[in-house]
Amino acid sequence: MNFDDTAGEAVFRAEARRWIDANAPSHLKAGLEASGFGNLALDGVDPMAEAKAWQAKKAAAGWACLHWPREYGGRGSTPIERVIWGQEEGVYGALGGVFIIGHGMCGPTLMAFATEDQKRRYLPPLASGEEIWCQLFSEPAGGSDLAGLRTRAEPAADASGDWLVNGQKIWTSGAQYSDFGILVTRTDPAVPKHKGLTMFFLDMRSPGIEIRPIKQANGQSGFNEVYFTDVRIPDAQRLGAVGDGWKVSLTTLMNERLSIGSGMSTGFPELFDLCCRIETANGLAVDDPAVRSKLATWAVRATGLKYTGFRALSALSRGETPGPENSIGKLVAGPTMQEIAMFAEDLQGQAGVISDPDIAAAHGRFQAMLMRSPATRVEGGTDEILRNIIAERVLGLPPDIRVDKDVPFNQIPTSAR
Amino acid sequence: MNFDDTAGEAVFRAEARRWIDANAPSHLKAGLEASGFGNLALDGVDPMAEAKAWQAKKAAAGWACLHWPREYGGRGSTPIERVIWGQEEGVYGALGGVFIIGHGMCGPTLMAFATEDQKRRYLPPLASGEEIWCQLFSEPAGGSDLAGLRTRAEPAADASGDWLVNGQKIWTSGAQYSDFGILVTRTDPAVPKHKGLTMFFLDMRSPGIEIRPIKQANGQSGFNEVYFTDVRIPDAQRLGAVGDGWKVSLTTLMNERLSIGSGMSTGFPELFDLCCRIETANGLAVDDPAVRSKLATWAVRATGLKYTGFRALSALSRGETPGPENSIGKLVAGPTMQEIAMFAEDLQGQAGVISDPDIAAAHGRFQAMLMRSPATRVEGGTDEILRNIIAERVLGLPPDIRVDKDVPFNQIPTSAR
Amino acid sequence: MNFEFSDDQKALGDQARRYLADKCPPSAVRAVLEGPQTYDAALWRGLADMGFLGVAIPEPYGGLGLSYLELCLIAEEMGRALAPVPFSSSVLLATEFLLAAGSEAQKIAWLPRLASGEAIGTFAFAERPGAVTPRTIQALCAQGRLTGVKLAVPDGEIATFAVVAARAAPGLDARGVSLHLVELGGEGVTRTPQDTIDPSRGHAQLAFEAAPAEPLGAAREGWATIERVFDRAAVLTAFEQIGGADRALEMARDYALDRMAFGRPIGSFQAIKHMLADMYVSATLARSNGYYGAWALATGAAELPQAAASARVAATQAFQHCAKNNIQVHGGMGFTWAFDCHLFYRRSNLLALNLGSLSTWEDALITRMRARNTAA
Amino acid sequence: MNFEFSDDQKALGDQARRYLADKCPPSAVRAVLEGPQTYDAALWRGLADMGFLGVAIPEPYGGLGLSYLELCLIAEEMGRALAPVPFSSSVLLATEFLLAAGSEAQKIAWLPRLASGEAIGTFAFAERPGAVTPRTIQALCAQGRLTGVKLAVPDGEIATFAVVAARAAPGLDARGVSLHLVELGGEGVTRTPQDTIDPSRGHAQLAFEAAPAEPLGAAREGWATIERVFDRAAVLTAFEQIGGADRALEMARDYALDRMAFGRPIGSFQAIKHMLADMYVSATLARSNGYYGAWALATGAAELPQAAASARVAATQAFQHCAKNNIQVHGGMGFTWAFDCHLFYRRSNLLALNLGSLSTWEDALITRMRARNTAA
Repeated sequence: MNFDDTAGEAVFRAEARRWIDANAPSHLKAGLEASGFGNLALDGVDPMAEAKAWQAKKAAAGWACLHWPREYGGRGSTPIERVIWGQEEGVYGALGGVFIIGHGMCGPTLMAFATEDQKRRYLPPLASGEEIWCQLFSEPAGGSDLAGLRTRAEPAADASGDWLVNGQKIWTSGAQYSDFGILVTRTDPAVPKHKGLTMFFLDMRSPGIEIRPIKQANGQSGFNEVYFTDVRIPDAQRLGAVGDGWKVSLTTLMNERLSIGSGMSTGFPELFDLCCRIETANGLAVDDPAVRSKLATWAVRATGLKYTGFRALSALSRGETPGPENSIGKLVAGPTMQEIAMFAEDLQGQAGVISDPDIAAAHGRFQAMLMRSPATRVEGGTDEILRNIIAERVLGLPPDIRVDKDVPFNQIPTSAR
Repeated sequence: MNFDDTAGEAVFRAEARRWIDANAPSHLKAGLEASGFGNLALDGVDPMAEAKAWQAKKAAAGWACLHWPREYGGRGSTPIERVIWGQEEGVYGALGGVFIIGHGMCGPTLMAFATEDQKRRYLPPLASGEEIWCQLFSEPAGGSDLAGLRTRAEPAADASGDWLVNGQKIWTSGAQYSDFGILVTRTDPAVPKHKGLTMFFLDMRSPGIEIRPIKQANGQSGFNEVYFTDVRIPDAQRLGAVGDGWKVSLTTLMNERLSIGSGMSTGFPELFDLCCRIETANGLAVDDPAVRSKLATWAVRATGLKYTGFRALSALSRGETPGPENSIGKLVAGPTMQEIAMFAEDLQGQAGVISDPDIAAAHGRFQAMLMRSPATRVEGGTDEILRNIIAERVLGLPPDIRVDKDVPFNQIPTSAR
Repeated sequence: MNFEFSDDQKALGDQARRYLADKCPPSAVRAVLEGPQTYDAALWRGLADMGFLGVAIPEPYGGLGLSYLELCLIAEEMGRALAPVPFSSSVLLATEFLLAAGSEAQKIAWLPRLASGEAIGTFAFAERPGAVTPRTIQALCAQGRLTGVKLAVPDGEIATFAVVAARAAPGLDARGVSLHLVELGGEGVTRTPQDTIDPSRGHAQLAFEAAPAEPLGAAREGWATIERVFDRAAVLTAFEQIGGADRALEMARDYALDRMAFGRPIGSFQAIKHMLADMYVSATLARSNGYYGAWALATGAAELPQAAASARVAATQAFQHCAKNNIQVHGGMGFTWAFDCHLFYRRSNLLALNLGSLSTWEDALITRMRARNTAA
Repeated sequence: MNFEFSDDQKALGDQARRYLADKCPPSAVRAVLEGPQTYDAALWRGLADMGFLGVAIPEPYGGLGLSYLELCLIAEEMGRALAPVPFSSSVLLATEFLLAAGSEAQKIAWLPRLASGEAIGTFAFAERPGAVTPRTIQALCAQGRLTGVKLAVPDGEIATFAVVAARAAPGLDARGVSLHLVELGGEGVTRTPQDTIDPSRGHAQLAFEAAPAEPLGAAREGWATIERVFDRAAVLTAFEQIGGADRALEMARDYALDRMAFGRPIGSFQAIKHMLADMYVSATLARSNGYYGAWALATGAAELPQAAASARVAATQAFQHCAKNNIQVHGGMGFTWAFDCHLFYRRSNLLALNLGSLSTWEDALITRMRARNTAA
């Protein structure tokens, strides 16, 4: 048992490190280190321009989307090499936030369901960051019930074979700056809900698309509502067969859960650091037995997640698929971060109410955690959905009773009262 | 807002106290105070004989089953008078353990569904403790699904109109010393499960009844299995119409939840007392901030339950029905007692493993709590059933999806694999 | 046994609920949350006209002269409505400090104006992050001039005066702490608004530079007075938290009944049902502990210190629990600015810190239980 | 990155699992729980024949000379099978004390007999209820004679010898504590069996009255040795707890799949599904922390004190959590003597106390994290 690279891994790490040292935008390092919770603290620069520049530079040198095939703009690397690259890229990886969905979800979906010509046209600029993609799945009425979506796609009246899309999507990250998007629609409301869906990709500048940012509870706006009015999509941009949209979207969602679940932050290191600097009525917080007894439970969750990740990496390193243990990541990290944020406020006392980063302890990090953590417990699968997934896929327990399973979508009740 | 009796309540309390001071079996006081968890620590006496003697004495003086009508052996008291009596009877109330089910569940059921002659025959000796009753509802296959019971009652082949009962009951308290029992059976397996039940009462000495004690996880045996083989019951002992058994049993169950839910012990006072006597590495436990921070949450649960009870008493005192807040009693007390038992062991360290009452701290009270508390979280409704009840009856949320609702009982799947 | 509010008291509470439902809908809270003003001045005047600001102030000083029980029920409605007004600072703290330690002249000068809402008072306490203990009070006050900095003072920007904890000379002990009444409009006072986790309630840093200050209560009795007043405020604030918890639970319940997923109301899933049941449990425990505190406060019982801590601990846990899970029940929509869930989440975390943290009160509860050597 | 047991190590673990499944079914645990004997002697001999008792003992001393990683996996299987044998006392503690502090002569005298199971060792530590600290060690040992009383000594009734903590003279400091090796069959030793919450593992009070004792390790180094050995035992015991937690989770899962209520498997109700998912989460966190401890133990890393505490805390929480909820999932049947749920519940609470309580380890974890000034 050891944490060392294999010989091959060591060679790869050294090569990656050399290139990064020579080429990374070191002038952004400080700002990136101070950044957190999805907002980059980069003063005086255009984050999007910097992000695209770094991605283009990586692509030119063959360091973009490492696990993708070379012909699509990747490097054909192994999963463990991808992880090693991430470790070496470090804080500069934060620049890639705008590409996560395109690289993590849209790319794999195109790879699996687009034509060869389409892959050669769209994947390389996606890998190089020249074109940005978004994902249009969630809807206001859907929530955890993703397949309950209502956005309609119908054959255009003319003989073009095109589809006309009408409806609304929600929680779309990056819609405002995306060039393309993958879109799941309902093409047949008369069959059970999972059977009547069809997936497309489309140009986000198509006529009839309106994008409105969603203001979040914490005041930020990381998501959008996207409205579709007679948006025309050529049939050639269909991904998978008509009616196969659910199967296609599962490809994307599996990738989403993976990318979101791994390496989640719990906020424990930050809390521990605070406890070494702040005082309770019993002296320095970390010396207060009451504080220590609370810290211990969070500490073993943090180390537990860390070493669960290491177990997964070891599997990758051996060329195996990681076990189901990774599915606990977000379920543990989300509520833990919320508990930690509340306790960190508690330690700060009256001063804990101050959210101004220039005044609050730890640059207002805990106040930001407090206001952001509720979203972590919901996005990409609520705590309750994640428990269902663990119970069903890991422990093999039966699915919930499904009253809408074999019911035509347009006959599923939509109102309780 | 005050805790004082009304004038009328004060008069009643004084009268009760006078009579108890003059008549209670004071020679048992010490032993009763040392008793706990359903087992009486009475050395050198026959608990049953003492219990019956005290109950008979109370009945003779009109202090038995206070809220029952006088003609059935009660006193026709108000609910609050019943509570005041309980407060004054104090530890001597523990002697009445063997009568709880008869007085709390069987009596009310007879009162509601038996004939006038039957009530005059059976209620007075039930009130006076001369005859003991038990309740035969739960079955091995039933569990939380009470109505899923399988014990059959079929008309006897002869023309007697009698019923023949075959099957098995479980978790029957006091079956071994009961004279009579109320029994719910399935008389029609071809209709949905709630519709095919019928309630009877029967002589527990009837031929064909076999009683086997159940050894519990904590080594005690408070319950029995009761087997029925062609047990004959006259139709005159039917309670309610054929097929109305579920409706009838709800009368009993409502009373069960009430009697079990009220005044539940959390073990907090005992834990607090231990913390004032035992040392941690940081000194006396109650002075250890780590201990205090854990105690606080349990403390407010204990006071919360106590004053929730006072709110209910105030309602009774005003002649009103207590609100739904009482439904939280067992749901809070059960898990709290288990947490407290585990923490009390933790405080005792290695010595905490010792269960011998003569050696262990607090006479092994916490080791007994540890081993008994799992039952508290299950008996008379599991934590999960109680949450359902609060969600549905208090908060008005929808019932669970019921796949067996309209299915004939004999067509409900009984095996998962 | 009459462990319940009287019908008259309940009627007053209902009146306050109706008034606030009409005058203080969520839109009014948002107006302060999103707007430039730090409180709802019109609502404040309205509450004064209703007499709600002087409920427990004796009639000779311009109040209604009712008991703390009535004030508890008013506080509960303020919490339920998330009223964006300086109620907790001015009514629950400043008024109580004057009643507990004010000279007759100070009472005559200020209580009528506090009851009429014409004056707003607050309490300036914390000077640095961490638990506030006597040793953290380092503001100095000599010859009637006070110098020091107090941070995150609720309503510090709009208050007419502040009760300020300070010392006559540098030191660390509790006996060195005295209280002072400082008019914030006067010289030597600089107010700097501070962004907080709940912008629907204004907070400001107060910097005192030789600001004129008059003593409030006997010198060196400051800390004892603070503890006495905090016990009262803890009970009253607990009712504010109980009101908020109940409302958050109702919101979650209503949404669970209306919102459909997988062809059924989400409130028919056990995960949601049991989450709501647990919210009901903590809200009920908080209310019953609150009654305990209200009884002790109104009857001046010796249990007050323990009862106040019980009420404060249970109410803080309940409001944070219900507000947090109200968002969870609402799912993604609960995290939008447009839904009201975050208003309750913000307030629950603000009230958990105003008046001292949960962990501080947890520690105090057991210390006090031990002092009384009673375990509930 | 190779944060995983090797295939050879896993094969050894599988071998142990198969052996125990065959030789140590629940009925074997019940035989000790309900019978007069305090351990399963036949199983003990069998385990010795398999070499499982000397896994980490160097070959010169009659062991297999394998690493602690192999011993972790054996311990996991012992926990999964609830093996009613003195494994934790003799292999995880007594053997480790000899390896850590024994003289060459003592090693030669005892290690081969421990490896062969012919001798059973244990550790006599606690003298009174409460956390064991240096000041609670008051047994005295002078001129090779030890006097004092140790309570609830695991396997005290059957052990050949005990490692006993005592002082040369009355005192309170850690430096005053020394370790001694006492043969329990000899004069001056009275063993009194004690009923415990888990009768499947025998415990006894050991009363020493001028019992012959030889020093184990340098005088006054006792407490330091205890801390060093406890760190190792904490990791190994964590695996015993991890094995028990996994098995309890499996039992609950299987029952939830088979047991029908309301016409469906109870495992189809979210209340049960989510209870099981949470059990899986804590079992997984415990296993990953256990790996961390195993790595630190096997590589002699400087993180061992912190890693050991992490493994111990997570494993104790997980086993207690899984064993407790295993009963809850089984409902009433789970509380019968006939079902095996209580065997795991009893063991989970026993192991939580052997080797020092959870709260003690929680405190140690953060103290050690601070010492390393690392926060995972």
